[in-house]
Amino acid sequence: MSKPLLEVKGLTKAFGGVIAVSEVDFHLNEGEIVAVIGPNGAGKTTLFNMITGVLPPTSGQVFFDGKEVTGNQPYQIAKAGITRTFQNLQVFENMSVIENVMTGVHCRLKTGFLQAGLRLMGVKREEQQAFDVAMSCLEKVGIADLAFEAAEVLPYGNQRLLEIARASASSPKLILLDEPMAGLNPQESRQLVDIIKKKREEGMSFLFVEHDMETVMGISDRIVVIDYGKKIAEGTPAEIYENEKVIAAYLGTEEEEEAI
Amino acid sequence: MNHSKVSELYNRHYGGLFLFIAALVIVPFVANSFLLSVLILVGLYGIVTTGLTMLMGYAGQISLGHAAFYGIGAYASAVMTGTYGMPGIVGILVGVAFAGTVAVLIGIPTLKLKENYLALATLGFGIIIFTFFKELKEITGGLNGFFGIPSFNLFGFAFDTDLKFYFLIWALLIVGILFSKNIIDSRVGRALRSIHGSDVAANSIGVNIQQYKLKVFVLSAVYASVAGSLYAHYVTFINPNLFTAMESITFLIMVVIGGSANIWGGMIGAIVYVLLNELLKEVVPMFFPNVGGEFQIVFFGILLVAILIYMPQGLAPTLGKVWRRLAGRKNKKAAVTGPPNADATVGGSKS
Amino acid sequence: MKGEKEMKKRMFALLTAMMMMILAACGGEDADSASGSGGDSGGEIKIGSVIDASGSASPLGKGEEETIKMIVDELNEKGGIGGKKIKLISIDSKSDQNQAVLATKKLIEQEKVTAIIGGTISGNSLAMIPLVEKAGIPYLSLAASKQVNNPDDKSPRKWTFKTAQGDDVVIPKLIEYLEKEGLKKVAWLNVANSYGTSGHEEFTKLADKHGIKAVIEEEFEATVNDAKSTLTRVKKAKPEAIIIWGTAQESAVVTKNIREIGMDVPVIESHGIGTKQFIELAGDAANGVVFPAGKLLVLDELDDKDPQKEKLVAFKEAYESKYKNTASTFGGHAYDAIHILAEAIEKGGADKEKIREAIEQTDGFVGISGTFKMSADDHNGLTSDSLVMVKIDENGEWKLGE
Amino acid sequence: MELTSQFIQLIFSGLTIGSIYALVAIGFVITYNITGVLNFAQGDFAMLGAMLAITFVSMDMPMGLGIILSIGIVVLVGGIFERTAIYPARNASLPTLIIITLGVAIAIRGFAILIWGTQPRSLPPFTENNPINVLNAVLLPQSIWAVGISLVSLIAMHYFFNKTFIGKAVTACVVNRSAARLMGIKPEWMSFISIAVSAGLGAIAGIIIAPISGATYEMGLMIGMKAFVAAVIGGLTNAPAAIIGAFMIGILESFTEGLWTSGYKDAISFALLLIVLFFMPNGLFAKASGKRV
Repeated sequence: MSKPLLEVKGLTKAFGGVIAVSEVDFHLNEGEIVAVIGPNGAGKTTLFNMITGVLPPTSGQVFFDGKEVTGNQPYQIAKAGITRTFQNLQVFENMSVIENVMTGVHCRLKTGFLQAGLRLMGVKREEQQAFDVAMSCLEKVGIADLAFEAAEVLPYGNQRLLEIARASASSPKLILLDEPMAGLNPQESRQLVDIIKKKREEGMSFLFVEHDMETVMGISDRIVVIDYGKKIAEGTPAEIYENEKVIAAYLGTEEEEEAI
Repeated sequence: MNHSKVSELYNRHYGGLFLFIAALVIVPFVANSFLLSVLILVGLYGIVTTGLTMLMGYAGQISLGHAAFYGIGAYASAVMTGTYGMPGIVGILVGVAFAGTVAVLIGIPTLKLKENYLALATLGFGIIIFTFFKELKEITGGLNGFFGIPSFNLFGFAFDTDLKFYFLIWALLIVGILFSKNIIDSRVGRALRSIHGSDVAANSIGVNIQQYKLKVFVLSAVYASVAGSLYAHYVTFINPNLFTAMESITFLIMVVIGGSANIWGGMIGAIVYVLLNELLKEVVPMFFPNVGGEFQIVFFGILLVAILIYMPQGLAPTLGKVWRRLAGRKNKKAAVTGPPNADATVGGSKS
Repeated sequence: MKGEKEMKKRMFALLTAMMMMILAACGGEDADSASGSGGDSGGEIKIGSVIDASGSASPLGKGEEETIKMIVDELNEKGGIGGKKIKLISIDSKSDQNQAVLATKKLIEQEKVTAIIGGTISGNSLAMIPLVEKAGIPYLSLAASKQVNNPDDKSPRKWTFKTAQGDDVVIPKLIEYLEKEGLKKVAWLNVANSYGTSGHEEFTKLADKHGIKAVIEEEFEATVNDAKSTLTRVKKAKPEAIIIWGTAQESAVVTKNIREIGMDVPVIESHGIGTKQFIELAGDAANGVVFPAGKLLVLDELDDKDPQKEKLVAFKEAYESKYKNTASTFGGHAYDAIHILAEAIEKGGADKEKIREAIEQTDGFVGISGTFKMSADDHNGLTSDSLVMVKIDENGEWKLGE
Repeated sequence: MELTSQFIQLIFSGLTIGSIYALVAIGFVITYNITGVLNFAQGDFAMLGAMLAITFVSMDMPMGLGIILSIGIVVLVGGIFERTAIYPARNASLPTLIIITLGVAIAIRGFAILIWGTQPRSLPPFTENNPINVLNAVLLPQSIWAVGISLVSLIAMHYFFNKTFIGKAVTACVVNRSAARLMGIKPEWMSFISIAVSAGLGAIAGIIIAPISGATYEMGLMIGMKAFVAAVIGGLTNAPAAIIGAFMIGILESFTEGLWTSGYKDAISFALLLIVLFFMPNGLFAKASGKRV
């Protein structure tokens, strides 16, 4: 692999005097699944928010697909090919399931106010296209039968799947998953792991934050460990598993029982 | 189950609409002309509230300043046709251009605000524009008002009777609603609704939320401006007091009682609002023959509160439910897809 | 899916039903009174009134509405006009232009009235005029603005008449007083609404001709709480007198403030303060204020030979015994309007054109606001003679100020 | 010298009006903090207070008693308003809640016409009202009353919310609703108290201004709007800042009128509102705290 898909250089975020993320470097190659782990409050979500443009970094750079995207707006980053899911679910509760995913196709379509309002030629075709893409995304996550339900009545696990379907609808190169397993039962977790693996085979890459070590160890190609805003280790699951710094800082303290 | 067609998602069948249009066409021939003028007013309000429904119900942005755009349209037409003797269409276009520009200028900073703060900012903006209507006396005639606005004339066809005006207004309203509905049932509509649903999520999948908010704000301003222009031609006399904060609030009341999560809600709200006022005028004196208009005011206030406490989503969804119950149908599907927040319940985008 | 399409159809049916409901609501009256429509066919004459009995103009409108009701009752007790009872349809326009327009349309097209009285404030009157002119209905406005009967844009006023003293009648009276008192450098303050601004326009037009100069011209809000800020500038301009053109509440605030900041120049105000509320609100500051007004206010001082005296006493007694309020000059406008109309109907019968002509020929009708002499050019028929200058004395009573 | 006296005069006028705005603005802030509702009926509580006091005084009741009685009644009205209109709709959307408070405002105005009519009414000044001369500017005892009473009420509010048990409970609800619930405080009950107290403050404002400008049934509208501006300038959640905002608006208005024209007075106040919202959304005096946009 020549150039990494995503490259993060010296990324730093300070809130007032508090430094939430400090000088973090890492990269992600095309087709990779990379996990970011660390104790609660280590700065993982802040890191995600900087990559996706929700928060402007205090310093440092983000490169995606060879271009610098530092400080871009979230919608610009989405157009560039990075989408995400949210730790606390952000499903559009005022829409049906299929419409949620069709909204995800947004940046692949062109219809504007005037074309839409006048229902000009092409609108209908685009609608059908959005519908087809959305349906196939729903099928891939296995909730196509719920397409016409209101999103807000979906059970928690299905809402997680819906978010992933929505994030993948625009065929992004990279999807960021913020604690995708939180709140899922073991069966749902396994289902999600399968979906992620299948999507990877289609060429998508994943960067994700997760506490469930079983999942992390199971599907990650590499793991980045963050503590107190700093990167303290990076490597394959096997390397991380044996890294003493990680064990001391993280596995050894908070998540003892889960880790070993 | 074979969900392969988008047409199953959005109801784009117009059978019901034709029925409604047929009723609109019949009304003038069975109603007296007072009713006609009431309906003209309803139609004018309906145009404003349809635009406002797009802004509030779909994009989730509140405005307490739309009387300003209504007024801009009215004064643009008054000045263009009354002062400069231009054709009516010029007045409307100037109003649209003016209102649109003002909406862009004010929308860029204002639409970054949320909820209560947005409400107060738009309220303030409306009051500032009102002050200009009042103080720019050379142009607007100030508080003395602007009189002598000619009746509306489109390419030589004069809309000089209530009947002609009625058809003009309601045709425009129906076109306006269909235009809005087309937008709602498209990529643009989903983008707008996604902002209402979750703006961070909308942003993260590529929706430029500031731009969409601004565009829908401009759209609603244009609707209001067109209605204002036609209103000026209809009454031929306008003054700044028609465009106060209270008028903006009246528009908001119509949208909310109609039900903002439904594109027909704005029109329903306008009908109900005017109907309620007229009804109170008839009914209150029957029970309290010796009291004046104040009793109507009291009743109106209380009814407003009661409606909203019992139907916080406005009348449109509730009317649908009542109707279904009356018809004795238990529509299981609708029960699932028709929660209060979704616009699925009646006449809306989902079917 | 199909069920919901069905549902949508029903939704539209429901909308249609709602339209029918309005129809019923607005048209119901029409159906009930169909036999009486046409104005006079049922042995009665329908007269409509559109008055701001609520809303911001209601301090004026309330008295007007009550007066009209009272006079109509009186006339009917006497057997009506020419043997026909009067049916009054009174609509409250709530100080709102749209309400006034709708009410007028309702009176014309649904109730089919023979004549209309009303339009408490100028804005509402001006909005009503195009409708009555188009429909050809005799209309008597109660509002003051000169635009009502003598518009700048020369739009038609064939059917429109006015019983209130307009600015073109009141301002000359004011100027006359200023000249007599030798007050040449005055401060002009008017309330920021059409009442105040149209007074201002007329004043500007006339003042120069009479060598009167406004050294400072200011506006104040109708909702003013404290005008001392504005008055600091007035004080600096050192006027010989201050003219305040507004209605009771805001004028009272300004009048109080003038005295509070220690200015003791004469204060001259408009006929809009001719209510007891002004004196009550302004307290001692009201003392010494001079204003032009109808003779109703100084009834006791009027010469017994004054042609109006008898009418004024009768009106005041009748009104005050029936309602708990004091009779006001605004009620007086309504009194004059209904009586002029009644006389015209007496002459012209139920024919609108004949009624119009009869109103236009009103000559020597003695009313509350003065003696009316109308003509094709003058649809008001009042002159400055109908006014007197009233002074509020040290006991807070109205006295003749001339 | 003349400029100085004009300047002082303008400040006096500004402070008098500012004190009225302050009382109503505090009511907004309290209500908003506890319930999240922008109460458009707040100004109408002022109107009710003024009208009731005028009625009692005209019935030859001693003024002090009349005033206390009218404040009490308005507090009660505020409480009823909370129970019947705000509480049942507490989960409704923002526009719905705004319209509900507007509906109540409309109804209150209607009742006021029904009871008191539409004529303006006045209340005698609290004490002899002979102007006091300060450097050629005039200060009225009633203005001193206005500023004094509003400051005393504000200090009393401060005491109430920081020192008394009920007050602390209310404050706790603002800070952390669920924690307050764990301590056995019912947030629903606090909403009741906060709106009742706000109504009382509004009543005081109305009673203070009645001798200055008279009272009409529709006086609440403009007072309410201006108090909104004051509250937003202060950040909408910060009571002391809202007071400063109120006095600023009062003084800004009096200077606009005194040095320029009264026609643009409202526009200037609301332009300030927009500037604050755009550039300092946490209010003019914000400490970098919660995000408002």
